[in-house]
Amino acid sequence: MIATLMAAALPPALAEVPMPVLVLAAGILILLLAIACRRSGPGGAGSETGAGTVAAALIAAATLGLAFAGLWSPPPPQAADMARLFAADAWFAYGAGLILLSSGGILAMSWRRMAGERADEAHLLLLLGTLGAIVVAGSANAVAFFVGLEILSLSLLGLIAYRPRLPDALEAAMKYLVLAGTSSAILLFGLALAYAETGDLRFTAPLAANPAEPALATAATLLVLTGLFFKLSAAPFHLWLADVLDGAPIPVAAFIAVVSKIALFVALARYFAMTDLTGTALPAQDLAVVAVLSMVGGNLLAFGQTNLKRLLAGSSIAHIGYLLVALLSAGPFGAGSAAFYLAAYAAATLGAFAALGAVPDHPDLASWRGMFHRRPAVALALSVMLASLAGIPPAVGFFAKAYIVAAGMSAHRMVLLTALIVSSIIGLCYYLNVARVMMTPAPEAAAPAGATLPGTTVLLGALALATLLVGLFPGPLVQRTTGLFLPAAPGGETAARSHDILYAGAPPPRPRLLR
Amino acid sequence: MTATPAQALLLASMLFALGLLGVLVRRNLLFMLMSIEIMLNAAALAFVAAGMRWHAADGQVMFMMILALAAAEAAVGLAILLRLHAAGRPTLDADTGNRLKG
Amino acid sequence: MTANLPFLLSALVAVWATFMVVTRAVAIHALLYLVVALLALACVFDVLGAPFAAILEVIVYAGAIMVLFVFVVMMLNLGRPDSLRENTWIAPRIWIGPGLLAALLLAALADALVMAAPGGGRIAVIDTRQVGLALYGPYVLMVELASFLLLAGLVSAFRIGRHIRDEDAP
Amino acid sequence: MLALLPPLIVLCPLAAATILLLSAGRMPPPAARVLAAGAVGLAAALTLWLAVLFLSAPPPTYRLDVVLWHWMRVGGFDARIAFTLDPLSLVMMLVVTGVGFLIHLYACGYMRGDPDVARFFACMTLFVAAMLVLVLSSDLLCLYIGWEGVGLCSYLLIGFWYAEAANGAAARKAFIVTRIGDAALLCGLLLLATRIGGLDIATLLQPGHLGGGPVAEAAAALLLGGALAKSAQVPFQVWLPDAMAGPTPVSALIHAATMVTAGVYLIARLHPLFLAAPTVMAATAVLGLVTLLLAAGSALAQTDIKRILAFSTISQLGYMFLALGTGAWGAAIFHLVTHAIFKALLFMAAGAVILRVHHQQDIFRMGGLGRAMPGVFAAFAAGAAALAGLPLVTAGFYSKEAILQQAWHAAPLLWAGALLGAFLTALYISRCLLIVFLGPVRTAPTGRTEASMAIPLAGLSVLALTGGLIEMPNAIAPVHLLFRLLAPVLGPPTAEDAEGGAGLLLAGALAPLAGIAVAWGLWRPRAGAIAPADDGLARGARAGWGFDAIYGLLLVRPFLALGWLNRRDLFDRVPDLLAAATRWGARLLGRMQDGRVRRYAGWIAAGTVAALCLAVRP
Amino acid sequence: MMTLYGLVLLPLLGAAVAWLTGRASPRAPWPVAVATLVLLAALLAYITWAVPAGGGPWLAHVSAPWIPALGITLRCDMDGLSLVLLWLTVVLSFPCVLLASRDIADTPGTFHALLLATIAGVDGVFIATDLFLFFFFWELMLVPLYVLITVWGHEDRTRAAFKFFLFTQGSGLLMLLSILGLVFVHQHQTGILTFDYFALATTHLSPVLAMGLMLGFFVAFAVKLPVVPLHVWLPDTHTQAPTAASVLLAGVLLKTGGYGLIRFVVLLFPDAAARFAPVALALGALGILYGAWLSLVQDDIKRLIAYSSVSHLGFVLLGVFSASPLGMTGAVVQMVAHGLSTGALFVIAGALQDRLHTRDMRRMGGLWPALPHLSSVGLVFAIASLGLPGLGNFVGEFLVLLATWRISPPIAILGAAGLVLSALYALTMVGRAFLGPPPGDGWPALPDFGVRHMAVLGAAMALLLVLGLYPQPVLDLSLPAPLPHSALPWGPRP
Repeated sequence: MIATLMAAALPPALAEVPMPVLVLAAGILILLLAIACRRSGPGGAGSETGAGTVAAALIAAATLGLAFAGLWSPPPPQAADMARLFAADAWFAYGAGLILLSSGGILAMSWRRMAGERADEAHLLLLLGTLGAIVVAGSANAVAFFVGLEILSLSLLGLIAYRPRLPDALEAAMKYLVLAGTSSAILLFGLALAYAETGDLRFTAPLAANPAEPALATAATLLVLTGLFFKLSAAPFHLWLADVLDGAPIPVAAFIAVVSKIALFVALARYFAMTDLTGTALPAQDLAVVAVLSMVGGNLLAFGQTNLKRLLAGSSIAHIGYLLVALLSAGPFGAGSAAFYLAAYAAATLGAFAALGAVPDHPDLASWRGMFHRRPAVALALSVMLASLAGIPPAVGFFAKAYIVAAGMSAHRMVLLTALIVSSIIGLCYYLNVARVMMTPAPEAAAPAGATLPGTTVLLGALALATLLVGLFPGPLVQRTTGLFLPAAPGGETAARSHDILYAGAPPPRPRLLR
Repeated sequence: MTATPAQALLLASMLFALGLLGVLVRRNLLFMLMSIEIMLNAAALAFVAAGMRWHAADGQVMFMMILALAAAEAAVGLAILLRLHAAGRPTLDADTGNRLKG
Repeated sequence: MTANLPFLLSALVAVWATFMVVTRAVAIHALLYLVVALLALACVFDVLGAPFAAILEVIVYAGAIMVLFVFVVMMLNLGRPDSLRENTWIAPRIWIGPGLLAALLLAALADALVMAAPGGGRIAVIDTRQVGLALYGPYVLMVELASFLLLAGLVSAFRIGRHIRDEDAP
Repeated sequence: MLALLPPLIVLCPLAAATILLLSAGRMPPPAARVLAAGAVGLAAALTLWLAVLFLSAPPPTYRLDVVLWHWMRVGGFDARIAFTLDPLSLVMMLVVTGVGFLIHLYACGYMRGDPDVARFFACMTLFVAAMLVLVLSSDLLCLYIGWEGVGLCSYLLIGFWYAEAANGAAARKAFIVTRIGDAALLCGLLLLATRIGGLDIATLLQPGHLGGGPVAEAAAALLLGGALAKSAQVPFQVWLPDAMAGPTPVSALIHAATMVTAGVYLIARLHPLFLAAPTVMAATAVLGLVTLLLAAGSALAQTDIKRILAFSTISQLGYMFLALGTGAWGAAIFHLVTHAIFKALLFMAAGAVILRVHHQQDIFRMGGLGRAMPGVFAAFAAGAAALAGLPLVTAGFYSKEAILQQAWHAAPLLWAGALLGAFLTALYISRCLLIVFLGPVRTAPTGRTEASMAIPLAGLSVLALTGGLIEMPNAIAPVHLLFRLLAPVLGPPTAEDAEGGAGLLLAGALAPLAGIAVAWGLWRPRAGAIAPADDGLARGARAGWGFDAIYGLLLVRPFLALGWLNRRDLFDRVPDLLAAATRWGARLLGRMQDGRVRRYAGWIAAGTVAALCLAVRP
Repeated sequence: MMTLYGLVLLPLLGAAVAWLTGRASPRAPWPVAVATLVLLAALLAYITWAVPAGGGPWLAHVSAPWIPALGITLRCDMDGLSLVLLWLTVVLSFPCVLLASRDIADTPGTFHALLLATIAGVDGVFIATDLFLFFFFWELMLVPLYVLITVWGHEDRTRAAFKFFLFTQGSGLLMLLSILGLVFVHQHQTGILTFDYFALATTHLSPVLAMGLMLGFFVAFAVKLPVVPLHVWLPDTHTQAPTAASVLLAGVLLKTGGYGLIRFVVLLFPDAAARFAPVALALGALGILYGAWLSLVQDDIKRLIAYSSVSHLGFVLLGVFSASPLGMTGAVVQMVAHGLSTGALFVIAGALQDRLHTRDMRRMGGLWPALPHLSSVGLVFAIASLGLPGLGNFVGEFLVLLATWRISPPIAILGAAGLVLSALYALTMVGRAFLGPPPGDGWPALPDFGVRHMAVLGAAMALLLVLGLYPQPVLDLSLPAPLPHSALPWGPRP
């Protein structure tokens, strides 16, 4: 109701904006004001009171909560198709919901992790990053996408180097800066070429504009893909991820691995909403190659790691590969399975990082020996998360992966599925290895000091419970994720075709590989 | 006749390639940042050129967004650079002194 | 052809200056070349009928951002040893791979541009008014979002750059 | 009543075995002895009663079927646990329980002082039960239970003194060699079951049910394989000499009287099948002859008294197979019966000797024992005479004569070989007798033979001498009690050729006498040391003609060596290879992340350029 | 009949209780586990008696929606085959808990919880008739077992557990592909998206497609069974697993492979299976001989038993692919008998390891006087495992060989040759471990089996005897229920 009221009270220019974006923007401003007031207040800039941090955290939490509630506000009136900046459809709502929940989780993780450094700016940057992510997820226009992406990037830079006295953090920020800048430039160039080809700035693959001579459109698509893949850290654009996750604080690493990737994946799916990804035509082929490379490469990378953060980086790369398989499986289940998998991936990865955060400063696998004896709850939670990532029942990852395989199967993506299976087996090795290390008794009974923070505990518990419960009863979530992905604009033959691809009911494509 | 959008796009491509070359070749972070600026600039040029083709202002709007990004990124990048310089990497060499690898 | 001359000239200057930027060993030289390149680009913008962009290019890019770079170069206090080291870092051998990559990229893009040449209608000037209308019409939200972009950059830069001189302070 | 008795007879030893097994060694040895001997004695008594009942009021077809329960009935295959009582099984039961009882009685004395006597008797009684199942079964699959059961008991009893590694090896060898035959037998059963749909013997043997031709030949050959292995015939004979590692009562019961004759029983039981397979019949006869000659030759060179008897058993079984191969089913069974008696007697006498001379088994270390143990000497002599086939006064003469006659009618060459065998038999058993019981004393015997051992010796001695009188050649007296009894099963006895009968009889009588005479010439008691012959021929004969060595070289060693080479499992290397490849890939990818941001940018650029180049100019 | 769910839920509940009580007292979980098993047995007995007389081959059925959007239901059905294997599971759980897990000192609560969870998963596998539910249980049962091996296993447990998990999970993914392929082909034909076993069985498949889909299933089950080239996980796993897990693995988990072959390969793809049969038969014979051959040359007693399992389960493969009720029932009997005999052998091997702290038979020998009860039981089960007639193994092997002979005598002959080899390794094991002279200066005083062990193993032996001499009830039950519309490979049920 509040949302309705707010929508009514807004100036008409803002009416088009999805409610969460508005709420976040407002929250950012309030937080900014609060920080400014406090800094200029009697305590001055030097006061390192926890109260300020708590207040900032509360504001941030309230903002995220309200934004989440705002997802249920009536969809804003849609402007004319060409000029539309945002697509506040179900797909966006789902992605934004995941982003907001994940951000909330990260907030829970980080609300005292940053202590020692001022945490209020972290909350501000977190909100900014979330805003960017949501804009990315909801953008229907290249400008909006680009701006959202850069908000995300820049706040990430601040978050990565949040403790700039740590050389690792600085180095990670430097790498992210250089590579994100390069990839942004490539992306922009691609967008420019697409604009040159089609004349409109809709955020969609420009292949359909001039079918007779698609070279420019193709080049544009590929350049945009490079930018997207970089942010998604799909192989071979993945090399930064391990270093950056390694150098960044754990909540930030979680933010990069979860929020940023969800946003980019949602955008990627939207980018190809009007494109036929069923065949082996060009963008599909490119995506397929990247998917295979990501699955195999990511899992291999993680396989060789002894640092848990870097291991999770590899795992994250591989999961992007799985998601790409889902995206490429343009059948009745493709979008649904991708959405489902996004949720499973987000929960599990977030949980894994939260577990890492529960035993801070021990990213080295060897120091996790005997964790089942020393911190059984944390070890159990991490095991559940890893099981989910590995696709082992009863964690939700099991059904999620099976769902993707189902989608792939229904779209006859046999090569991709083969790669998926092979890489899953490689993946099992290292997930199991972590579990094993935690099960082996520690040589000395040196329990790490420090109890888990309450926020992390609650988060871990909630995530583990959710992972198991949804794993056992995936029905409702499947229901929720079905039919999310409506094409942004019906127009011409392409849209109709993609409509066919995305929905059940239409006759399924003739089985090719199996016949 | 005057310049065509295609020519402008070609120019943008060349600048873009040169910027990429700079990123790939230079070890000094300062030069890397400059090269990135070049690439961004090339993209901006491409947008403007594309806007020319369609007689629309959208290209220039995008140009302005890129400008904002370039400014913000330069600020953050230079801050990181200074910090690195102060934190014991005075040569600003991107290749040596890396602790995150493997 | 003659009508095309300003464009060609500015383009040549831009490419040449950019090439110099990439190949210079001394940072300040490179920066100056970059300014030249940006100015040349401003000319190109003007030729292309985007006077507003040209002006912004000069003011914001060449003026503001480059000055920022110059300040930083000053702060870094680079000297002769740095340029000597820089020279060893850009020995000819290491240009091969990146050069090949860049050439291939250029070739591919040029190929695409030639094969699917965007139709070249007459170039009409899009003046500041039109840009302003677009900016504050359909794209007004983007302007507002851009403020958040700048805010993010601001907070990040502030966070990173604070206490830069007293590394050991808490 | 009649129908109740066969299961009851099987149950007696089985119950005893179960009780002995479950008591788990807690039962005091005397109780164990009484229980075992009592159970088998009860079985023997019941069998006698059964025999009396059966013979006094035979069922109309001389056959009584006792179906206990359906074993398996699935998919058109039907097997039952069922017994058939007919003259053949009755004779076999009499042998098994009768001789078995005497041997149990003997074992009570022989095993006195062994701490594990309960285990011993458990296995012995179990053996009797299994053997009874074997001879009573009306279904081949049910028979197979007994068939394998006796093999198992044989294994357990050969390796009874398990602390000696050699005993265990001998037991394993016995089990496995017979198991090879069992596998062949099983294949035969599979073939028959596939053809007939069941393994009921009566159904199987109904004329025209199986027909002749290759199927019958194959089935008969496979069954023959099982019989050869069980009965230690060439080429499976290698296990029996080693099986002498078991206690002597075991040798007497299992490896002389009963189990080894199971093969003979099987073929006799299934003779219509073999009649339909002439090639297999011929092979049976030839293999029997070869076995009997080879084993007799080996027996001649042995120095161990039990091994002499073991080879002798192989040789005598060869006679039975010869008889079977020539279609003389009755003669084979007749020889089976007499052989069970006299060979058990010989073993038990030998056992008595061995006990008295401190478990010395080398005959060249014995000598002159006749004076110290006249009773045992007499028993051994009676057994030896029966084995040698001393004319007219011994059981062995009559049974062997029946075989010789039949062999002559089948093929004179077979007869000649068998006659040579008879000569050799007399030769080697006389050698044994002369060296062990006559001449100077080399090892002084101590103690005395117990009554429980003496009584069976005496009883069997009498039987060994007179048992043959139930069946005589026409040339001597037309007594055909056994053949007539078995006629409902084995068919009417073949008409004897009257004219040749007397001559053959004479030849058959002279051969053993000649053997004894030669033996006297060679090994008559004399002063001074005697030593076994040690030339190449003797060594070869002593080693069983090198079969063991050949098998070891050709089969066992290569098999084990290859297995040893592949001990780590070839296929197990594949996952290792995959793991190595994965590790290699991981290292490679890890090396890509060398921390240099330019390199990373290079990969991004390379990916983009590759995609572009491939896409724009495909 | 909702009680079918109880078969899965009850052990899970017991697992939770065992885990919770284990945190309070290390002595508590064991009675909880025993009580759970007793309840489970009672429940199964109730289910067995509650079967309506003459109600057709399917004895019980239950269904509930699970993921309606994908046509996935919680459908469970039970036929005689399931019932037999469920009983085997329950029966074999008792030795696991009664004999092997009592002495677990390290977090017994977790141990018993995992054990019970494994049992729950296995129960689920045996009754699930929704293909996705089946796959769920199939994967689920691995997890607790993996942990059991990793934590409570022997010296090289990590590698072994890894191999076990990777092989089964990897092949499971292949099965998932096949399941989904079948589902989508069915959807393509009928427009109905369902994972229901009975519905999917009506799918018409082209020969090539059927073969491909069948192979996916086959590989998964072949890994589990195991079939020879895919058996490499088994020796390591069995060797390194703690005794209870070894028993459960050998006794029950391998049977899920055989069950799957019957239910989801031969019945679901009768034509493809028939065409594949020659290969499968050859693989079966290879397995029999290869397993026995390698079993013979092992020094590690658990490894020897493990390879003997490979050999024995080759018969199951033969039986299943003989495409006859004879072979099928033979395979089931063989599975049950192998579960009992090999399970008991693993108990014995585990007890030996507990006492001697080695599994190396070169360091054993002459144990009979020192451990008369243990040795005699070992001998008895070794004999059972070599297929002595009168014991359950023989019935299975004979029926399988008979069925095989009908279609391929040479394969049957090879199988029979395997019987010779089985005698060889079984007796070698007995000879090396229990008989012969003791090494060095004899054995110190070792604790022999007590009443508990003797009673449980005696019960197992009695069951084997009953199975060997009166297998008819199992034979009648174990023929898998035919699918309602399609004929069994061998025509109508006899």
